[in-house]
Amino acid sequence: MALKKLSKEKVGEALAELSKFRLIAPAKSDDVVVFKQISDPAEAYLEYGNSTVPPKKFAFPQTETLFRFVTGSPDLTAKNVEEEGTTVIFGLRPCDARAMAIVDKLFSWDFDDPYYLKRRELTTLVGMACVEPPSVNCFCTSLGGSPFGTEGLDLLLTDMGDYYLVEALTDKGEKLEETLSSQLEDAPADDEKKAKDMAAASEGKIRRSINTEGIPEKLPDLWENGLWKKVSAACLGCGICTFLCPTCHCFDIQDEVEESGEGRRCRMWDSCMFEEYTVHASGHNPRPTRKERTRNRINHKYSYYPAHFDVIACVGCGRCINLCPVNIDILEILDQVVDA
Amino acid sequence: MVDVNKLREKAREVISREDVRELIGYRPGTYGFRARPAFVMGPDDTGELIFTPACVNNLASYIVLEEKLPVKRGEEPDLRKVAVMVKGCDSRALVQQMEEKAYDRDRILVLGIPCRGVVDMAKVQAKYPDVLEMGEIALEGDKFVLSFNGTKEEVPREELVADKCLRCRYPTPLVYDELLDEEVERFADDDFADVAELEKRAADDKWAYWEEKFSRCIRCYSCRNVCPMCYCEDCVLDRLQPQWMRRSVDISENTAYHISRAYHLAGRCIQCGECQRVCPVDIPLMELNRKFYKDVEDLYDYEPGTNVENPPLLSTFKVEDKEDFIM
Amino acid sequence: MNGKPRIGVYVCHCGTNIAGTVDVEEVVKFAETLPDVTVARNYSYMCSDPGQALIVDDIEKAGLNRVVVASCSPRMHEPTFRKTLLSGGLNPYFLEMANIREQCSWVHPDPIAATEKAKRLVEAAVVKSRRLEPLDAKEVDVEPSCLIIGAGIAGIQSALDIADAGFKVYLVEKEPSVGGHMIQLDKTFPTLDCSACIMTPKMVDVANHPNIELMTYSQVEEIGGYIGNFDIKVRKKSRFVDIDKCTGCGICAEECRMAGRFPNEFDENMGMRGAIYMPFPQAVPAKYTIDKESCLFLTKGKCGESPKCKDACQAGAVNFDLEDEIVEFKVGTIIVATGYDVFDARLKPEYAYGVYDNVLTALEFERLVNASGPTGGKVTMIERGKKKKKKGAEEEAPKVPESITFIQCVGSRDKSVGNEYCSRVCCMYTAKLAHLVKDKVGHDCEVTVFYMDVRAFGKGFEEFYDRVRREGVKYIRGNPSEIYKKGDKLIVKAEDTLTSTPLEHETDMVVLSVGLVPRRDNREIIDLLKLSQTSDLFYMEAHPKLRPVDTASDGVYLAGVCQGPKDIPDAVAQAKGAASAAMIPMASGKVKVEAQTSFVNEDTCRGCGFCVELCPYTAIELVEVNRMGWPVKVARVNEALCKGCGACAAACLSGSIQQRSFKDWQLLPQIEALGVK
Amino acid sequence: MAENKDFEPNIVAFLCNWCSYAGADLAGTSRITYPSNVRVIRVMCSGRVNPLFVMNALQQGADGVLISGCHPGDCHYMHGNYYARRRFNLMRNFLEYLGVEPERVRMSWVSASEGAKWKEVIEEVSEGIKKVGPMDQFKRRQLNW
Repeated sequence: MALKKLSKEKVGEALAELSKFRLIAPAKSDDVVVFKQISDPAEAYLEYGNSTVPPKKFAFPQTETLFRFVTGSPDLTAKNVEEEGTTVIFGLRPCDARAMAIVDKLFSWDFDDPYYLKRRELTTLVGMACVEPPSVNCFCTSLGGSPFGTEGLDLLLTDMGDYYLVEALTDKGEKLEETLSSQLEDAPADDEKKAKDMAAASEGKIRRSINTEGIPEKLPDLWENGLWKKVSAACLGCGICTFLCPTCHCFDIQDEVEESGEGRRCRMWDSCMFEEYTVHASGHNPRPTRKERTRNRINHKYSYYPAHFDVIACVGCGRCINLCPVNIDILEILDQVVDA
Repeated sequence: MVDVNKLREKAREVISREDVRELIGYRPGTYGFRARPAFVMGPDDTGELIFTPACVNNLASYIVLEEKLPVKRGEEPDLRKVAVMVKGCDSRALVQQMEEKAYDRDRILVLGIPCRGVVDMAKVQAKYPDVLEMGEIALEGDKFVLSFNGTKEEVPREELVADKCLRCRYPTPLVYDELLDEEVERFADDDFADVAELEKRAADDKWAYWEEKFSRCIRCYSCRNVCPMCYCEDCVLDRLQPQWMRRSVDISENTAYHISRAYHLAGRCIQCGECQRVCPVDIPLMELNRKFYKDVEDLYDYEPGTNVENPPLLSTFKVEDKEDFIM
Repeated sequence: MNGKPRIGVYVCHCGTNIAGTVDVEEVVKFAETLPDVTVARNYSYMCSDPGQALIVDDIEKAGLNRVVVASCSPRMHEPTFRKTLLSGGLNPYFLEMANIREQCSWVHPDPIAATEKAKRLVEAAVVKSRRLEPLDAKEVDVEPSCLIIGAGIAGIQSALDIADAGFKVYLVEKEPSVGGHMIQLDKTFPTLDCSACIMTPKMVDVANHPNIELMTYSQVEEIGGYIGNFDIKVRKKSRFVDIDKCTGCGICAEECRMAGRFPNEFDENMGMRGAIYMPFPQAVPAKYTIDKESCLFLTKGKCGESPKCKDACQAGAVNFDLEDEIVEFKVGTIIVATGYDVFDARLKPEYAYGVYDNVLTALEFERLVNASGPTGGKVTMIERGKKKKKKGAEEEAPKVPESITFIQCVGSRDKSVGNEYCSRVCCMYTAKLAHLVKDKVGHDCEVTVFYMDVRAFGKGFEEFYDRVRREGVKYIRGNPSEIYKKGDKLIVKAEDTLTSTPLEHETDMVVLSVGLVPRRDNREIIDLLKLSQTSDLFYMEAHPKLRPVDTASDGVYLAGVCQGPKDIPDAVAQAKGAASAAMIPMASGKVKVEAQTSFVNEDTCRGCGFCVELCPYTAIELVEVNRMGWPVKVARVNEALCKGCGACAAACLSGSIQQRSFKDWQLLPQIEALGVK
Repeated sequence: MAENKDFEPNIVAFLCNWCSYAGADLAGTSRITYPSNVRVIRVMCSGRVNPLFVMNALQQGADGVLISGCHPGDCHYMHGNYYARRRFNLMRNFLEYLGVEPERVRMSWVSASEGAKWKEVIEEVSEGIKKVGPMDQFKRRQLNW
């Protein structure tokens, strides 16, 4: 497929074109980069490293109404995701796109989640290759990803200086190229090779790594190992590592009911690091301390998920390392798993 | 400057005592300039302990974060002391915790660290984003000296120091069993100019300001969990009956969360700044806490975490308390 | 709780009081749509018998387990409808009322607005009623005994009344003798009864009454518990004299090496006593006491070869090994009758009290005119700090003052010393003392009174004041600004404000009519009983008009000047009032305690003590409990003490302490229902 | 916020049983009329009112909140109103700092004999809120329902 280019001068125009869809792009809120729906191309902030919060919430909202009801009445009004319309997530990083591909497996596993899958179907992912690894703690390459990875993406942009190199990866991507036909031009012939070199250079700059081989198989044997107590000692039990993880997908379902009887059933992010995550109605908690919870987080990503879906539920984005308030470092934990 | 050898020796002595169960201190982090909490269970664990301006965590939180699993039949609970290293600011958390009867004084053994300021790790990270291998930070005079990758750089103190240290009133711990360094006299004060500035804005403007911040909140509860004063067995904000605040993450519930959190710290927040430090989306939580702090000081001449004997602010009153706002 | 809610809603017309404005039919229709509402009705007068019968009938037939009455204020008919529920076999606390009369139909003349508001109020009541829980109104037994703190005239009167009624009384007095201030006085106004003559029989009575256990030279150290069941701990200070053996003969006092060396407190320090002493001859008990601060043997460990008092005592009562004794007992009620102090005249330096010997307080002057006082009742010029002359040395006859000047309102009605109040007794005791001067010193002695106003409000007061003026006492309206000495004379500088004439009044002696102030050791009792103070710092009564002898703590009553300045008959009247108030629970043997009390979820309480600190009734304490093997402190409510204000619930951060019927869980839905437009 | 002539604020009021609720009852007995937009929750003492109730009321739909108790020194429970005074002073200042106009969070002392004052209080509160307009930016139902 022929590569295209999008001149930086035309980015605004392209975004304006795309805003006929629900357009999600990285934007600054004070100094924090977050993905949000934009209506004005000027809001988009494309010179970013990576967003603090991954764009997963546009497939899997932090709070989502599943249906509405009135107590005592059998009638339900289900949410129609279709109403949200076609969505374009513009400029997400390859790791976050790959994470969506990984999470897709869960939501289409034993039961097809209509809300998630419909939203994914309506969404086109426009990636932005990492010419430089955004963080010193990036380790995507250890998990089979790459700063220029395309898994999960429909279109990949690469910053070539004055313009973005545009590569359509799927039918959806091609369709989007058509939408942007008046902003796109043909790319120079040697850009493909240039991009490959840039990818290799960027991969070479990734400094943190873990050899994951054998970890999924080994973890079950370490259930009672003393390492969990040690690595979790400093844990505060907050939701940073899980809420900011692009592959974490746990949710809770709650009814929010008014005194009038009107209510809605919602699904909302939950975190296995929260104490009440596993509390039973009886008060019993099978994961009573942060030790069990930390162990679960690592096992879920590196053991249970690969057991079911053949892929580790971690993309090496490094957010959990960067933002943990007490410097709990998943790579250090995995090193200890390897050494145990 | 704390002599690291002396520190480790003292730690070894303390953890060897029969009446001490655990010592909480600092050790180097896993990357960059970070330091992190260390949990020393025996004399052999003391070799990694450090104290540097990278030791930003308030370890007082861990005293109340401890998980008390059911004691097995026939066993006794381990009620030996926990030893903890605290800076001046952190020590106020201990004072406030004891004021609130969280534990008795003899349950802790406090190793006080007089402190002239710690770094704002976010500022360090921004300035040296590429440092991966362990770097070290020391405060020498009015400069931070950063050693990494075989080089040394000096950076003026004010460039990297945490904001809270610029208005620190209590550089020397207010409670301790032993001081690990010479006392540091008060070198700064707090005029709450930041709060006063925000107070002056128009109502709409203020709401818009906070709406922007609160809309970013992902309700990870790190601000609550890290707080040395947030240690209820069961936080009311987690409860479903009654449900003060819904789990939905939207501007209404987020705002309710932040009002509740800040109000629950009124007359209790000791200004360690941990909430704001840990917030992944940079919500200026201290601007909320500091509003209460300022009002509490102005209206009731009360400063939390300075005297174990102080009665809890909102459980007391003076007949002459201000009431010009009452109709 | 009590199964799924089945709510009956009853909208009252109250004739046209409600129905004239509120569309009651519409409110009923609306109520029918609310969740869990089983029946909704309207009726002309819900409080009438047929109205109440409607509810009872529905409870039985429709199986209601919650009742909402939308009618008048709950302050009016909540008790009525609670009884209705009870007669229908339902717990009375399953009632919720919506006030659609006082706070709706009577104040909002627009029928549409009033109806709309009535619906909201009904909805709020319905949502709250869904979460109501049954409550028990508990009763506690009352110990038939009373502790009375202070044995002045008020304490004595209360003690005698209660003891005469057949209840046990523990009367605790700090001083070695009962009697208080009244026994220090010479005559009483306006009848000029001899104070000692009317007081001593009562003092003897309390000592001999079979139902009264008198503890003098004793202090209450601890009070725990609540109405009906107070636990009391009293320290009986050692007198170093075995009072069972002491005969009160007084030989010990004569022999004491320190005899006459120490100022006698009873004489306002004007007379002298030894280390072993009886404060005054009519003391009850008539026993001697060794003051351990002044006794040579007790301070230095040595008193000559051996203590002379001990050697002299033929009864063998002096015993230096005696120790303080702690006694513990239970009472059902407590009366506080701790009295007052007189204003410290040094706080008015312009009057030079403490500077010039012949500036006296009225209480000092009271001792001076008293026949049992230091001068044997002779009013003479005084020389302070004069040591007792050696035996045999010739005494110079003291001079008798030719003129005496009284200054009223010293320390009363005076913002500059923080006492805004009138002490109520000074005008009349000044008149009495002025009369006594004329009577004892003679009519030649010139008596002048400086006053702001003369308040002669009581029975016989005005007549007495008039009599005294006719006796030649000169009243000058004006507040003196300064007292200074000129030669032998004192000069009182003032302005006669009736004639606007500045004057310098020459006199031999000045008597300051000092006011009554709260006892300087007031704090001790406040700490023991958590009493409140009014702004004048006297103890606060439960209601200034209707509960003048009660305190906010059930079972604790006030008598006498500790509650505020009053004269003897008023103090006696209040003492009798406090006695009868205390006898009510003792006579009935049981008291009902508040049902809408607070309680603690001990699983979530973190034991911070915020609630303990603020509870005005000391109803909450921290107790150690075992939480899965760990010792933890949690708050616990003594429901007999809790009055159900709920202030603790608002202070609790973890929501662990809640007030029954006003739980967060019950109030938040109300807020929600009212918040909706 | 712009003034809206048609806007009728919705006020949730917390009244202590002994003084303010009785005062409001007296206003009724005396047939003193006042705006109908105030809805009362009766508590035993103003000290029972958790300042977070204010937040909750604003979130649940109220445009303003009033807390009313006994005058200082008159509290049926001795000190409840003093505790309330401290808590509300702080909460009111804090909400103002967040951009909630102080007109919305009011406190008053109304005794059982002050039926006329109750009317004045309600009128003043109501007028004050009218001036600042509705507060929709925090209402739960308007934001996610």
